[in-house]
Amino acid sequence: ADLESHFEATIARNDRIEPRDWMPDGYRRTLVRQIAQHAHSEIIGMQPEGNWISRAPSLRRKAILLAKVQDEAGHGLYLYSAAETLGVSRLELTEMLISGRQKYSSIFNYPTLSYADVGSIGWLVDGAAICNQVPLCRTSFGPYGRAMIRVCKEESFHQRQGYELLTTMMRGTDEQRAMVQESVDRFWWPALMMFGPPDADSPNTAQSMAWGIKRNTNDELRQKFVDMSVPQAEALGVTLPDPDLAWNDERAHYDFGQPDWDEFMQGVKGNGPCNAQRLAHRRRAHEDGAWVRAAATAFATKEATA
Amino acid sequence: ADLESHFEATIARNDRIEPRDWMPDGYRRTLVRQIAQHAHSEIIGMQPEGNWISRAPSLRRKAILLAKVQDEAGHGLYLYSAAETLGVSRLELTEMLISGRQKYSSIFNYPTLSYADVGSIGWLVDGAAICNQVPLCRTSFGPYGRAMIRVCKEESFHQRQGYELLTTMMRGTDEQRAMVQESVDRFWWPALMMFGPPDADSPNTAQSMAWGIKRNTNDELRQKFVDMSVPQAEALGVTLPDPDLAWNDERAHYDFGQPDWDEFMQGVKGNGPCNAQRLAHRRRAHEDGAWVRAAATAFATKEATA
Amino acid sequence: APTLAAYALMLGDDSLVMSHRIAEWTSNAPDLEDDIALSNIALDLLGQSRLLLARAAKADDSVVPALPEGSPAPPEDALAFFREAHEFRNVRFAEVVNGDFAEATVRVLLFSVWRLAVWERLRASTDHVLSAVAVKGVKELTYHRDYAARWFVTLAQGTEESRSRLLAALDELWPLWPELFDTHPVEAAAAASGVGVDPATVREAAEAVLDQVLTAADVPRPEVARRSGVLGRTGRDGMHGEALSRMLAEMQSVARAHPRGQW
Amino acid sequence: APTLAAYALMLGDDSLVMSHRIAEWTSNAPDLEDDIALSNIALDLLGQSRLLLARAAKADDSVVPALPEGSPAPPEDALAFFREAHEFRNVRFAEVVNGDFAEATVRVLLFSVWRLAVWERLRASTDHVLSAVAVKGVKELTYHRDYAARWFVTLAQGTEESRSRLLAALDELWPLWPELFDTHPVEAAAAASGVGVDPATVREAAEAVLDQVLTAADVPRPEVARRSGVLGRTGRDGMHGEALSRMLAEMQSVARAHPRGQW
Repeated sequence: ADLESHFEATIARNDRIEPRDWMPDGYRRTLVRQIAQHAHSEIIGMQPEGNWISRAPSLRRKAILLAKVQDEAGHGLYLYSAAETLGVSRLELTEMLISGRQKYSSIFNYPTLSYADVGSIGWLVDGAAICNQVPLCRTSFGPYGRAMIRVCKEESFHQRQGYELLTTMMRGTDEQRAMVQESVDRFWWPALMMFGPPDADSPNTAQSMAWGIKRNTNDELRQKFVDMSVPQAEALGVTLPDPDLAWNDERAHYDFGQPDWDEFMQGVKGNGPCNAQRLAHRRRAHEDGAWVRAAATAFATKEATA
Repeated sequence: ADLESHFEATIARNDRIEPRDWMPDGYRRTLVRQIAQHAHSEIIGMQPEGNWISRAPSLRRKAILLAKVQDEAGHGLYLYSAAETLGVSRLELTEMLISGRQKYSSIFNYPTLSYADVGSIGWLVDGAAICNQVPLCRTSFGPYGRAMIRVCKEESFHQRQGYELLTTMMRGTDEQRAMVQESVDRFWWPALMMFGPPDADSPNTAQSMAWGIKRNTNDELRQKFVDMSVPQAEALGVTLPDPDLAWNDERAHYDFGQPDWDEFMQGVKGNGPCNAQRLAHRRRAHEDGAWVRAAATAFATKEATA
Repeated sequence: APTLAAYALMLGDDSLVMSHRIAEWTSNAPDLEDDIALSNIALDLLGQSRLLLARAAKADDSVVPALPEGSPAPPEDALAFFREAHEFRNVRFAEVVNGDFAEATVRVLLFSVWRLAVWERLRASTDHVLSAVAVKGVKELTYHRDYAARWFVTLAQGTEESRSRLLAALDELWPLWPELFDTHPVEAAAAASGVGVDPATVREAAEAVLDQVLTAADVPRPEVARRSGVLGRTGRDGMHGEALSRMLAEMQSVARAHPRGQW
Repeated sequence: APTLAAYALMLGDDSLVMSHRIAEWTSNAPDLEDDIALSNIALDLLGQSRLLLARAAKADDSVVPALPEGSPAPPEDALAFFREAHEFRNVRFAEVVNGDFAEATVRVLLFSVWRLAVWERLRASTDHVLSAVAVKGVKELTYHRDYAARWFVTLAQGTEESRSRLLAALDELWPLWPELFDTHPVEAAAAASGVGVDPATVREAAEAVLDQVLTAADVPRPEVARRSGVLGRTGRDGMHGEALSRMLAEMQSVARAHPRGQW
């Protein structure tokens, strides 16, 4: 009870819980799930953009894209390390991912179909991720919060690069402008889904907020993202594919329509357009690497005993 | 001795030896080696042209190329069947191929580097093959001779198609004409090598001719090929890359230079530009198919005992 | 004529893309007989696609993309080599990246069972070209189906490994099976006007044929949900997977590098 | 300046093609650390190639291919995306299709040992750009070599499987090792004029470094003959293997589909 009240007090002061501190089992479990899901999202998220590295249309864009996908691997690495401070190994988490027992963000189950998607993912997907993640820099668990600070800094950079790619393409040919519009049409709704279901359908939010693992509700963050994105879309010269999108003077926010939550649920259940492909890719890479990891372990053992 | 004189008499009459007939061991061994090498050449020969099926620049050309490569598989099939009448199985021969104990024509160790190569292979490589093979239609071993009749008929068709592709490309753009010339430059010498080393360096020719397995010497066939190809090259509008090429009124044949026999020997020894790749491809396809062949065998056994 | 063109394009793209995938097996099959059989299937499908793409272009030449200046490419090649991925109207099933031989077996089986059910009816098309394509195609597809069904039963009943590979392949392709029977507005219009067939109307027939094969192989129907599209759109709407644009990058490379070439 | 341009193009193409192959490992490596390390190597090589291609174009703009009308592609992109395979001057070693992680290890090791030996001397180039590229490159390549050498020893001494895979990879790439030290006339001229290095002159040094790694790993030098070229010509002459044109078909697909695009 002493431990528990110390924990509660730390949370109440908005101070950080550190790995050596006592924490409730539910807190630990929720954190592991959330950090792992976040780490998995970074790793799976390498695929949709990685799909275009070999086809990047200029060497400058190739370098930018390769570096970005590399950063995602880095984010995965920090986040798995944060999770490891809670007593689970990266290998365990990876196995949870490839067996489908842990999730990753459904956005990565959408295919990338043109080079403009690299830009849209930077602008909209990273943009939505930042809205979700900036509050997590103040999350109550120390290693997670510190990882998020690094991640957010790099994500903002990626978002600007994505937006800049789209801006450049909009200055190009008619086909390129059409490509950008088509890409934005495809990614707008999935980006809105990244904030999770409407608050009314999100039963875990309250507990997560109480624990300081989550700082805002899904709908609050979604609104923030829409408000941020509309002027950016205007500056870019693209139309967002939502007929209900309109400034509401009274609320001082944009009103907007609802994404197709049925499609969202299909993605969550594993039936999205690329779920099977993403997991199969990850599983193959992991299995192909097994003999390498085994060799590294065997070598380390030999070295240690030599 | 009776058997042997009967065999000799059959050969002398230019009649055919059939699988049930007695034959000397050396004859059988030489035939198996020759037919197997020929079959392997058809199968390995699928790769250089197969390399361009997925990139054929028109649907008509794609259909022609796909059908041609399919015919090569068919030729392999007839020839393995002919070899099987001599008591070796296709599986044994395939294993001899992928372990490198039996050879195939070195020409297929050259890479195909542009679509014009599809044409050059048809014109020059199939052309040379026909020169080699037409006499084999009269070879002393029945199943081999009959297989060759079918093969030669189809090869002539392929040769015309290859030449027609080159003719069409020569009517196209400057780049296409350059592509044809570059391709002919690359395939001319290797095509001359297809007739084997000069007669002086070809110790087995005499015995093979005595047995009616071979009907002409290497140099005779090479001369025939050159005489046939020069006017075709002129009609096509390409230059053959041999400064020594000139009509010799006295001989009533073209004089021509010698290919680089050192490079030829490198190819024979396994060090040609694509030897490793061709064998690795065949080995992988064979190994990937092992479980399928095992399933077919298991199923046949079940059916037979049901 | 726009409906006819759009409809012929859908069928032509199915055949073209499927043909390309099957042709990738050439020189890679488990045995020579299968190499030849698969090349044959690819050739039949390629032949179908050429007739269908030409029909589409003839019915409405606005479907043919603008070619680079001076390009002599005939309409079938303009359609095959100068469209972008999102302009292709094939079902997503056709474009999936190849797997092992079990996958090829299931792919050919499902595709040809579906296609046969559609084309048996398409023989009665009021368009003489489509009806002629279907008459010839039914014979070809019957051979494809029988070839694949024979292997399906063999692999199911062969070894433990072959059975498990077969079941895995079936689970992998099954999520795209329902999409084959979706009715696109173009298909509905084509059916209404008598030139085409609404695939939804042949689902029962196709399922019945498939069930016969499953039963013969002692394989249960998979319990895998259908794969969703993107914003409700799938292959017939030009919404494809990541595989198609990669496939086209390769397929179109020579034609596009030499747009004024004669081939 | 034509010699400088041709020489810079050779080095730039090596880096570009090698970078592309290594980048194919992204999201496919055995562990995250290796994914990051390999991306890093690919990025370093890509950076080198951009400087070198730009240098080639500046030294002699006749090496830059004619672009489709209205294309705003800068010289580095014109060179990367609008040349055909036979116009590339990279060594064949760089273009080989990727294998397993052992192959990646051997590939990076041999390439960087060779390259380091050349670039250590190239730092003294009379061309300030090449010398600056080499100064930076030597640091990068040292990291690449050390990364690969560490894995080389680990795999050689790890498990039976890892050792046998490593030896197989070494046998596979070894036939292309001697070609790295062939002297092309352009290299001879570049060396004579002080802008470049004749690779033959660094062979001994490179072999000595490699021998150290082989010894540490207890791996014997392979006994595999060199791979011959075609009519005596190899990568530096624009004579490549089948892999390069396939790689370029993919790499150039978007740039060529939108020749007037802004990126």
